Amino acid sequence: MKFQAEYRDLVAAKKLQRAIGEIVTQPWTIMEVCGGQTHTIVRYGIDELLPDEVELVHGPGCPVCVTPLELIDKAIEIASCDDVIFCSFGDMLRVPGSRHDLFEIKASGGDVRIVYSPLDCLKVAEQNPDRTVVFFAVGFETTAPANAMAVWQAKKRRIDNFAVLVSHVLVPPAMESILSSPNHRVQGFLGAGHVCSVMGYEDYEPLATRYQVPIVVTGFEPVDLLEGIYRCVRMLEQGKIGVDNQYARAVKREGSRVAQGLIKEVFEVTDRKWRGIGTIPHSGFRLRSEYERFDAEQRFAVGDVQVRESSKCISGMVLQGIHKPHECPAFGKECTPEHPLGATMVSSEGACAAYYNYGRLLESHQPSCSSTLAGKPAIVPLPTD
Amino acid sequence: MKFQAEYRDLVAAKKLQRAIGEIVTQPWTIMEVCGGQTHTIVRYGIDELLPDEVELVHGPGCPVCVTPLELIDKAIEIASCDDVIFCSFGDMLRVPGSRHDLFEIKASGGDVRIVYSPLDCLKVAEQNPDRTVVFFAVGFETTAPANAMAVWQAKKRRIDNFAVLVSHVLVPPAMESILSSPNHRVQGFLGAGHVCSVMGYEDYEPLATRYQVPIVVTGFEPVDLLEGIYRCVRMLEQGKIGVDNQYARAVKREGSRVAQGLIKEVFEVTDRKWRGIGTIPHSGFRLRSEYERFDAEQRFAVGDVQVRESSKCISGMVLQGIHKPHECPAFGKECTPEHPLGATMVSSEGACAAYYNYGRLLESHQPSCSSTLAGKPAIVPLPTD
Amino acid sequence: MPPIADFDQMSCPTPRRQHERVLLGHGSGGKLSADLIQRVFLKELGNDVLSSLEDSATLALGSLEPAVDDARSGPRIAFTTDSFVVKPLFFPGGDIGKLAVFGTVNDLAVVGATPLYLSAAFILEEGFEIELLRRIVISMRHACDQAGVTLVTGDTKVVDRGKGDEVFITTTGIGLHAANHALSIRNARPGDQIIVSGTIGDHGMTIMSTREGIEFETALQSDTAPLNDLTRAMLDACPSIRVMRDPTRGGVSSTLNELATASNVGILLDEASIPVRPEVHSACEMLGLDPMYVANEGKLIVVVAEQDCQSLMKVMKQHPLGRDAAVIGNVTADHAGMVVMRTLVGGQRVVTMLAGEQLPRIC
Amino acid sequence: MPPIADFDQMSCPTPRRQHERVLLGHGSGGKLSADLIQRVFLKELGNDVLSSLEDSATLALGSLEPAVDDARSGPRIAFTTDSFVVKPLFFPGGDIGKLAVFGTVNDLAVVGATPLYLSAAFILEEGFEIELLRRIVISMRHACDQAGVTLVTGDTKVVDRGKGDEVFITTTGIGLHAANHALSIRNARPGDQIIVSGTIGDHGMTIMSTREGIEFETALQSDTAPLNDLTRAMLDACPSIRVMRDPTRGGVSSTLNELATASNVGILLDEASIPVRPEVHSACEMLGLDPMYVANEGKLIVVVAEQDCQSLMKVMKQHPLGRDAAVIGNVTADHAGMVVMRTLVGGQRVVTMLAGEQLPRIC
Amino acid sequence: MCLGIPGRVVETFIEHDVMMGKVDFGGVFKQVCLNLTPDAEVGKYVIVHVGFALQVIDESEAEKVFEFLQHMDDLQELRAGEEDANVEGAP
Amino acid sequence: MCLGIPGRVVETFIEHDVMMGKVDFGGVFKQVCLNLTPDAEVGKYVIVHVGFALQVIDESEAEKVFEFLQHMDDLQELRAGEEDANVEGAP
Ligand code: SF4
Ligand code: SF4
Ligand SMILES: [Mg+2]
Ligand SMILES: [Mg+2]
Ligand SMILES: [Mg+2]
Ligand SMILES: [Mg+2]
Ligand SMILES: [Mg+2]
Ligand SMILES: [Mg+2]
Ligand SMILES: [Mg+2]
Ligand SMILES: [Mg+2]
Ligand SMILES: [Mg+2]
Ligand SMILES: [Mg+2]
Repeated sequence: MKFQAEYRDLVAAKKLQRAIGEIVTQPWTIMEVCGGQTHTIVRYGIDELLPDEVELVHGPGCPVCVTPLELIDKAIEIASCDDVIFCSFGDMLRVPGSRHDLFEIKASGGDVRIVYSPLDCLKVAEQNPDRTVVFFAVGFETTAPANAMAVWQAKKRRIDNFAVLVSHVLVPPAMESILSSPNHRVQGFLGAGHVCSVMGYEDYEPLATRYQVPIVVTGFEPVDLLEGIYRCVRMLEQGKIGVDNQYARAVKREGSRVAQGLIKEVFEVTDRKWRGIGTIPHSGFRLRSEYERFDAEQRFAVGDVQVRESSKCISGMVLQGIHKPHECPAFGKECTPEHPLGATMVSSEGACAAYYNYGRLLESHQPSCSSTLAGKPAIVPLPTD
Repeated sequence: MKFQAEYRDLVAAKKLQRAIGEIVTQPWTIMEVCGGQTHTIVRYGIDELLPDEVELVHGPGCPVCVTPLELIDKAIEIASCDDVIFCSFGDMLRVPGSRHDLFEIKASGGDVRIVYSPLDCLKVAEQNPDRTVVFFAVGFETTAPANAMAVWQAKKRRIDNFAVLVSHVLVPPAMESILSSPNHRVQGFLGAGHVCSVMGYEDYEPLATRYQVPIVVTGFEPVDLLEGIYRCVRMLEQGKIGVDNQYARAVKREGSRVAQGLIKEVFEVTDRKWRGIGTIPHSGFRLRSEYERFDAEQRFAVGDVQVRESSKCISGMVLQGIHKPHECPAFGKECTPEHPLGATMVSSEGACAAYYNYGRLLESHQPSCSSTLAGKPAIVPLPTD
Repeated sequence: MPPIADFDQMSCPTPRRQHERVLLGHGSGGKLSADLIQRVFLKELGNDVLSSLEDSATLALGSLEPAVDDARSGPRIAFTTDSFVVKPLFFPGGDIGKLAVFGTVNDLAVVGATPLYLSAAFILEEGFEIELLRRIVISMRHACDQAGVTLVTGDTKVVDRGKGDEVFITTTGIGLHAANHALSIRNARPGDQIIVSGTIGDHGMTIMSTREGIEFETALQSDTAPLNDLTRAMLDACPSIRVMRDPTRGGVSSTLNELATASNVGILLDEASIPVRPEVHSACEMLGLDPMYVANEGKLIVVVAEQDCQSLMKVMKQHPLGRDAAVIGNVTADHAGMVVMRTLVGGQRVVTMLAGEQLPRIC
Repeated sequence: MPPIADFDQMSCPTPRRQHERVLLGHGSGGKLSADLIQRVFLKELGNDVLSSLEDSATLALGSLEPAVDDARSGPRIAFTTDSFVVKPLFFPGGDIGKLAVFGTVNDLAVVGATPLYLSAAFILEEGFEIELLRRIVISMRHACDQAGVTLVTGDTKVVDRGKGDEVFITTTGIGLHAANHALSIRNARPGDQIIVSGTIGDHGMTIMSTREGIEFETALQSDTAPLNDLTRAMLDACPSIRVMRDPTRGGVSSTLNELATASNVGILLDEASIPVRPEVHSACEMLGLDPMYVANEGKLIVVVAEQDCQSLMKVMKQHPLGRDAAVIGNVTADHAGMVVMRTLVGGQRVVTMLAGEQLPRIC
Repeated sequence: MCLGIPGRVVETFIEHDVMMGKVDFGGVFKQVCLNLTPDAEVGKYVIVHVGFALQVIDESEAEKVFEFLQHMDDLQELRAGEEDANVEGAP
Repeated sequence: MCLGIPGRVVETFIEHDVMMGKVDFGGVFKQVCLNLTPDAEVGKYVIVHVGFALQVIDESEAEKVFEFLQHMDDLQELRAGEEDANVEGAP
């Protein structure tokens, strides 16, 4: 694929690796905000390519991870209703609520469906006029215009058997929340490329100034990440603050005015709870009153679900970059991707799952010392088919 | 089973067989009205036990057989509706409509269920409040109190999602219709025992007088049939007319006043079409106006279904005793129990099916000459399980 | 007045039209099933072994060279498969797991083989309770132990909720022929005696008693049982047995009709001699069914030469699964392809193959 | 601040809780499947043959006396079963019938046996169109012809509409081992090379392209094919092959993880050498999937000693089904039980077994 | 038509204001509506059709067919005696 | 978060008053909403997320990282030259 294969190039990666090594003179801690970037880093072993001085910490940039437990429970309650078709992006289905996940609801008879796009839900709604189609509208700013479009179209096309369970979160308030935490260790950020495709990066400039950090808007391919890290290290080494844009092929300073307009038409800013972190002021979207009849929380009166998070899970610390996943005592034990205890183990972009899946089990860059694992194999050889 | 085993006794049967042989002096044609009696006759080979002088012809006494084609088509139309649960006695499911039978509707997605009793439908209706449960209320007088009870209860218990598709027929008008036909050959009747359990046999007395025939109300076990035939032959030989009651253990002259009262509460007499015979005045029941909201024909507006019967089928003649099933050119060829052309091939009490199933294929009392069948076996040996 | 039919030209039943969709009756073990097998499976896949339609295929396994079809070169194995879709999963006297093991064991046993190995493939519906699955699997273990077979390979698939029905199990079995028995459904000869190993209809009426809309209370139990120990004893005592078959779906009638057709003989039954439990009899009367068409899961139909009949009966009656064995009729040269029954009251009737499903008769 | 984990005590993943119901993931071929097999099937039914969990069971068929477990006394046969529940029934490059034949043929082939006989059990949903059934059966005939196997026994059941899904097919196969190959998933040794016989993920992504809510247009075709001719050629040329396996459900990752565990070795892969069709790559990118977890139906994973690798590769590349064969990695003594991949950009990652189902990632 | 079989009432109860009963059909038990047969009591036999008792069986009437057969036997013996006696002219 | 992949617009059309397009992702085609990218024309590349094009890819910007890498190579050669020359004091 054009605009992709060339960014997965070994030679280019090696050049950037060397370039980073050449300019770094002291330890730096950089947070990639976005779960997609975390995914790339662990999928390609990019942190192994970095000099010891550069430490990456994984931010709260996965909507699956940060969707609060009570909202998962609400989703589960709604999906359990008889006349509901509950639609969701695939990776939300395995997120554990207090007792169940959406897969289990499906197994118990709930009509839970995976969709690729929010617009697909409108088709489903039109095809099932006597049932209510509820879409689990999670996401960061990137997904907001798509979700807004679905609601806007539903109103325009009078598709009244459609509703959304909104859990929209915003990146800049989360970054600010991290930066204002007394324990934070983040010295520079890789900004979330696709969020900025939509929103631009004007909002990041005051943040950079206020907290005196460099922010490099970065793409998602290995070469993007390495270049983003290179730029960020260079700024750190040079003592520069401000916003740089590595992902200029897809990000303009002002973002997409069309997308922003659509978001504003449908959504307004609100306080939001983040799983593992807590409520962050002005950090999310909710439906505007003109669209409130599409609000599943109102339609299904699931307003006050009470939940309690696992006391073991330190995903809040992980999401803020204070701890790494393998520092959690439950990591790889009670908490695995099959049986996640916290949300960061669920999504493949969640920091814990990424660490688990891509072998951060042992904090070693060499897998050769992993023989402690081999004692009692847990994986049964399957006659696969 | 008490009141059953003793009526299937070889010695008793042989005695009656001999007794009939002893009193008969000339040919007599007797019609058993009821399909249940036909079933017993062929299942036990009773006609083989009779002297050549006694010929049995099989009457129109199977509700499955005589339910008119348009009503089957209406049933099919209703059963095809999305929100309908269509309940029926088992043997109605295979009756062919103009194009389909109810089994095929089930296979195409219709919710068609077999019930043992009409009262079961009320349970189904209560369990499925958002669907309409339609019961195919076929039957002679015997079944009428049960069906009436279901409707009466539905009204009383306000089970509004229940309706009945009524195809109730009455025996005496059918007998009269046969007797008044110029071609008829019937000299004596075996009256339908269970019909008389409900209705008594007072209504048969004027018939016997008007048409100068003996009528013997008869039960359903082999010994019952043989005794009924004995009594009928004796009356014929003695030139007696009138109504005799072989089945006194279950039939009183006045029948069941309770049952009759229930029928009258819910039903009123109407003209009815009989499959293969045509419309017979005052030969059926329909719902009284107080119960018309339970009438599925009205609720589903299936008033004017147009149909055409197979031109080959002579089931009308068969039902009137004018022809025997094997005299039909389609019998055993185009028309078999798996692929019935006419209704009398469908129900196991239907005269054609009875003949087919119990080997009347060759009109021989000795099956030994059936080798013409063996040429090309049509039955594949199945590895049954 | 229409012409009288010409009986000389009377042909076997020709379906007026062929169904375009699968109906429940296509799975009944009766004529519709036979029709589907003939029209679709044998037409497209037929070969000598498959088309023989024995309860198990018999295969000669030589070394790879010389040719596999050299029937003398290696051991003769029996090979059979069945899917089990019974509802309810647990019923008086058994469960789907037991049935799945014994059903396949019996198909091996009735062709004279010693059942050795089973495979089991599970199709699970999403949402099925794992605890129930465990109970079924434990029951299969007990059944394997009881029948002396080993389950050596398996498979598990999961289908979306609403696309399956809790659990379906397909078992496939391999057995070894001990000697060159001449058992085949084609072997019945006039004069042979027909034995049933016990009461008929127990399994089918037990299942029927749980069926929604029909259900009734009874102490009846399914007869599901492994027949290989009985068949082994029978074949040891009487190697000349001509036919053995387990009258499962479609009941005794269907098995006997298949037999009459395949061997091109007639069969004459004596209704009074057919063993039927009182509860089976009563339940059949209540629903208007005929026990001759009701499924059995632990019974045999055996055809044996007249001279060996009494000694065989003795062996059978000594075995717990043959205690109620009875001679129910004999094979005739007359009326080839037909099964005729002498009724309780001395009449006769033809016992046909089940058409579609056996339906409760109400009227 | 929580304590840092004690890595010396780090144990293998212990499920926090066990699911009480069957989930779709239990059929995914990944860890949930393994968990179900371990907890229910092996726990209750385990025996030496079943628990070996090879693609086919290997059975020694002697005469009945002496004892059957005398592995030397008769021919060694391979025995395997699989249910096929694929949707859609017809897809680019194949259909459920073809898959049902080739799937079982391949499980026989990869244990080194010559596939000979198949059984097929059909579970039909009431209402299924008989014409579609016919098309499937015809396709099975062609597939049998192509693979050189004979379908010798079968079964048909019909379930109520809404209790099944058109048609499920369970095939069971018998094959004959030609010689004493040492093939086993336990045989990989450090230094061995790992070969894949062609591009990965073709079947799974073809099926995914038709999935409601996900569907996309592509010229992709399923790779479903009978591998027995290829495996025969490979074994003839290179009898020392250590392991063969067809990476079906759960994909190459699951097969390699099973292999690493069963042989207690490490596996080191080179991402750049893994053959992936551009369309498979693109579709995976679009949905956030990894082709390593996507099912194949006509591919082999082969482990071979280093010294035989090049000659084997030559044989494979001459076969139409091995044209795109590639060495994708090697077996190591290090990190036993783990599969590690050297990534395109020179990093490393552990390739784990699929947890549940692979879900389209959107965010 | 009208499949009806005899069974013994073993229990009666009221459901939805209607008299119901449990009936024993030779070891098979089924709930049956007894509303049409007010005389049905525990221990009595009823004829049941589609879940409704139609009539209580009149046990003394039930005997009559067998009395009649017995009577026929007697006649037969009588006649046999007559034949033995070779008497003509008997009806 | 926010899986986005590049694809080439091969067709545009209007559905429910919204601009839609068919996008080629390396041989895999999917319908995509182009409403947010009014500049998307047939032949252009867009970044697509959950069925929505977010931006038209700026092809000249896309080159820059490679220009930068090229530049690094030049520097490297330069530096290598310097090293060869064994010149000290370079920054
Ligand atoms: S490993 Fe699991 S329990 Fe620990 S922080 Fe991550 S998600 Fe929470
Ligand atoms: S055999 Fe068939 S066509 Fe002929 S009269 Fe009977 S039902 Fe009609
Ligand atoms: Mg395999
Ligand atoms: Mg398998
Ligand atoms: Mg396979
Ligand atoms: Mg069998
Ligand atoms: Mg069987
Ligand atoms: Mg079978
Ligand atoms: Mg079988
Ligand atoms: Mg279900
Ligand atoms: Mg297999
Ligand atoms: Mg379906």
